[in-house]
Amino acid sequence: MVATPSEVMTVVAARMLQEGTVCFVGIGIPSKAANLARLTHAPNAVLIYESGTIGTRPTVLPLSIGDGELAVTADTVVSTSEIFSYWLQGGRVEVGFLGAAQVDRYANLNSTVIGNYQAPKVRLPGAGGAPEIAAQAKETLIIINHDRRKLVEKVDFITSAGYLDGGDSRERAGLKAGGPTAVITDLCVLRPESQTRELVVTQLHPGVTRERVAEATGWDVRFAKDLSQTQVPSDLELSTLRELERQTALAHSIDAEDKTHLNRIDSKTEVTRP
Amino acid sequence: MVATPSEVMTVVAARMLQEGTVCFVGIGIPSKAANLARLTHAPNAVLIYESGTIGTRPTVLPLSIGDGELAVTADTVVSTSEIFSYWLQGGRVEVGFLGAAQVDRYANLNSTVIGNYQAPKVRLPGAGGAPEIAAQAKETLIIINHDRRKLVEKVDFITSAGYLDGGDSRERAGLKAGGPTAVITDLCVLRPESQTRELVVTQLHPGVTRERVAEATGWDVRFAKDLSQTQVPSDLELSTLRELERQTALAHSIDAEDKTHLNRIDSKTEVTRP
Amino acid sequence: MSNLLTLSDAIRIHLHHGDCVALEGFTHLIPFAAGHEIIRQEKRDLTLVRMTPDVIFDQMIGMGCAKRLVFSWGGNPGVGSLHRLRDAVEKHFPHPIEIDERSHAAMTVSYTAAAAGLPCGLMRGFLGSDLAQHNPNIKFIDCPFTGERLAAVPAIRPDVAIIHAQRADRAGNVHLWGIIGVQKEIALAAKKVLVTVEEIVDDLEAPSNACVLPAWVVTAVCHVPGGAAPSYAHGYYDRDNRFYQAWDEVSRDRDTFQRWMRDNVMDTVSVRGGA
Amino acid sequence: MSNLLTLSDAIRIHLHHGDCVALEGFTHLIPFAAGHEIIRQEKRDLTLVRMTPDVIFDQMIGMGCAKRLVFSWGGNPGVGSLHRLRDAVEKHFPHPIEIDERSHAAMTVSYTAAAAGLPCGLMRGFLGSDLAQHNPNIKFIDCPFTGERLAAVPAIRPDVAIIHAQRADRAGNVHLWGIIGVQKEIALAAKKVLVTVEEIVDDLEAPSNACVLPAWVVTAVCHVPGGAAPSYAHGYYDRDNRFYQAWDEVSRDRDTFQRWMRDNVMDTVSVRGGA
Repeated sequence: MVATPSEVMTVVAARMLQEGTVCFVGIGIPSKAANLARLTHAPNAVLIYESGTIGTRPTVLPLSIGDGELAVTADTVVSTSEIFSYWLQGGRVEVGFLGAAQVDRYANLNSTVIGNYQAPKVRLPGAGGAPEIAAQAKETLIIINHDRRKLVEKVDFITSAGYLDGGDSRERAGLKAGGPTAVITDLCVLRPESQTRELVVTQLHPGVTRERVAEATGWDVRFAKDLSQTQVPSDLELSTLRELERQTALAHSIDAEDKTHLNRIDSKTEVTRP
Repeated sequence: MVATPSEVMTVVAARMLQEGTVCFVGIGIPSKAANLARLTHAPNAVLIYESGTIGTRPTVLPLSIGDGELAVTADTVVSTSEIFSYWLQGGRVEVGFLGAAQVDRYANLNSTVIGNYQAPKVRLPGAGGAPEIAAQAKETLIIINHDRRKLVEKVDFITSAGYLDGGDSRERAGLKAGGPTAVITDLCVLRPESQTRELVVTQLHPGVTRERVAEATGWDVRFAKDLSQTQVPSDLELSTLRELERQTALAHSIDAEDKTHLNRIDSKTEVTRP
Repeated sequence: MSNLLTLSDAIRIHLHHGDCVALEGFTHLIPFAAGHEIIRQEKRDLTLVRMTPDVIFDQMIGMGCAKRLVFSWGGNPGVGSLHRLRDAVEKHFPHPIEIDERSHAAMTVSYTAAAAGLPCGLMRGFLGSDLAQHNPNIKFIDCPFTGERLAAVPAIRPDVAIIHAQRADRAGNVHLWGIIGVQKEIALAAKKVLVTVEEIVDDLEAPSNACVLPAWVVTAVCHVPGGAAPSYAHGYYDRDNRFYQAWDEVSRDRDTFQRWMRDNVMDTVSVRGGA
Repeated sequence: MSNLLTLSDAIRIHLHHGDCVALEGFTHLIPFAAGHEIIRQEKRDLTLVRMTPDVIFDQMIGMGCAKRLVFSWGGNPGVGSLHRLRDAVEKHFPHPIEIDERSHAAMTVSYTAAAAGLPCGLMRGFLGSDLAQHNPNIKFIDCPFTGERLAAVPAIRPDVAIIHAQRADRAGNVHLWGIIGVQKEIALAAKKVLVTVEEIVDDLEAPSNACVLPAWVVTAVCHVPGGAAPSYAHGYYDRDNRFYQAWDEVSRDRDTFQRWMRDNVMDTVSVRGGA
């Protein structure tokens, strides 16, 4: 089996989740990676979703953060207030998985606006749970497609603090816990350098060159001295991932081309019992 | 039927609870009065106990604030944190029933110490929920046996604020809501005068003289101009109260003389399954 | 049941132009039918409050109900943008809207503070984030015991909160379960609470410590089966993920959106509740 | 079950002289057996934390375990005084103890703040009360939005929290129901959590949104049927009100108390947990 770049990214992210780890999971690739880890090397990883589900073991991936599948397979379901207070802020989360529209040289994340905040070029969905995940999880892993417009010198807006201006500026801002430990892209893995906290490429995915990474990065990216190669995804990893995606597509019967159901749905909304 | 002074006190307290009122209830006579109201003129009074039970309808009186009977008959049972935050502090409680060891001229309550706080003559149980009930219920009713050592010029310790030094001193201290509206004793009812906020006798129980009240009160108590007479407890009120007490005694099989069970109980504590 | 009303009566009587209204439900139990009724009754100048605006706020904003939006994540979950929300923010169509933007955690703290009768709540948050610079509703205080810098956010106390639940009993007590989100908090935070329910039952049969709202805190209960679709009601029906996907194209174009709203919301008969 | 221990092992391994230990349970599910094991193991200089000290703390204080008491209501519920507590405070017998006295609401705010990882919590409280003058752990701040004066209390983060619950499953997940008090809060507030349970079951069968503590937040589960008696365990046994009444006389006299403790606690065999 040959993995696509996106599959490699997911597999590499999954590998970073250790057995038994308590992980705060966002929807999309983070959720896919966390569940792949759970279905392969980390069966006892504890997955927490911000919708309030703790210890979820979904058999198919949720399309939304509050999917019923997450509730049914959870050890317990608490209020969203409690998730953010007792569980995330309470220091129970070891790893937070985050995506973003932009990540910069010092691993700051933007999911708010492209352009100026008051008159944005693109209005993005916004912060969600990210600022507190980035501040309170003991460690944050960032997953993002590698692209010059996404890996930028400086984010347009700091939604979630990484290492701010680098060095000890995160600590000086009063952020005690955590911080990003890796940015996983479809080309490589970047990690913050210990002193400067600047993201440097530490690992290249199979078939990816330094030149390609440099070209796709919005700053003059550096490469670690001990740059390593990503191990090719195993057959088990890939087949588990693909089966998970197949089951998910089946369960959600997702087909954006079929719009005939729109009327049906809305009439369901309006129907009342006599 | 002829009522005892204690029965009159309970009946008068019960009458003050209007139908549909949301009432925060303490154990003892407050609980007895609130349930008597519910079983007579106020079937839809909502009783809240600090143990977390909301809308309880006990068939027998609880001996403790966390009695199982309270949970079984409640509309819902929430955590004790939630009771104090969302329900009491959230402003949902219309009437708070309180007892105390001492109440003074300005309706301040002491349930902490007799004597000096650092070296008390008598160490009382302490505040419990009272300071916040007295501060946050829209209205507080105080029930206490009439005795010079209990109705005092000035309490040894203000556990729960009444009108502090009288006048507008409660408002000046930042206490926005409520305050005591009546002190119900086994002799009479006292209410705060509108300007001075000093407690004055407004209502005498059957057969009680002014002299007797004056003698049993620790300050030079005054009587309202329109002093009224307490209506004698009706047969329905009395029979309902006595039946409630009978059922309660039966259910709890309370008999302090029988101590043989002590060993039995403790061995139960220590027994383990093999 | 004393607090039973039809949905159209409940919205007409209890929600007014210019009100601050929260519609909550975290993906689960989103009160779509109530949102549609607000659109049909052409309520205007509303401050709309919701952690995750979702398609329902996209529709309300696109139809001109909103003056202001208080939120923390405004996307189409699992799909992408909310195009009507973006059009309002980026192009001021159908008119400009004000934005009061927080994080999820901050929204829950604001709801919780209001439910608890406090003027503000504390959290660890916003350190190093640009959000605090753009929002005067995020301030900082020092812990009086440790000196640690903590974020403070003001209570959110809407005029009206609207939620959808699985059940009410005939006395008007409400029970919801599954992903309960922040519904209890917003219900207790608001001055009035409207609840649409799937079903009215003789006995709630709610387990001990379930998420129950007693009748006396609920302003009105409306019997609206299907009232959360195309989101879902645990135990009743599933989320219509295909609707959410298809919404992306419907909402992208102003005319297509208007046509769809006319055919599917405006021209439909109001929901009639009844036990 | 990886976190299953006998009660005597759990106390020996996880509770140390000088620790701050909270035993919670609001009348219901009071961890009596664990308290007795602490007495038998002669743990000393403990800071004892509990909203309602009850008979269990009366016993622990009378047997000399306590250096300091953090509490909000120290009586024998429905009966009267806790005589051993009073003897310690009034007559310094068996030795003086320090008192850190709050109100119920303040205790819940301190637990909640700790569970939520905050150094302090806010409340409306203590205005006009003498408690604030005698307790440096009650301070006041001004709301940064409204200027209102609010009380602040510090988080209580015990070294060890001990609670009793109805059930655990074999994986060590814990479920309690009925009057749940502040058990979830104190469990999440503490550095270590010990839970004694009535029963160990294959499947918790906990309803959605029940009060459940996942195994990974619980330091140890001990199988101790009857571990809450003479308080009660909803669904298992009733409160022994007669014991509470009789305790008044047992505890009034120092020698009677000592004799009773020797016969009924000290000389009994330690509880052995085991699934």
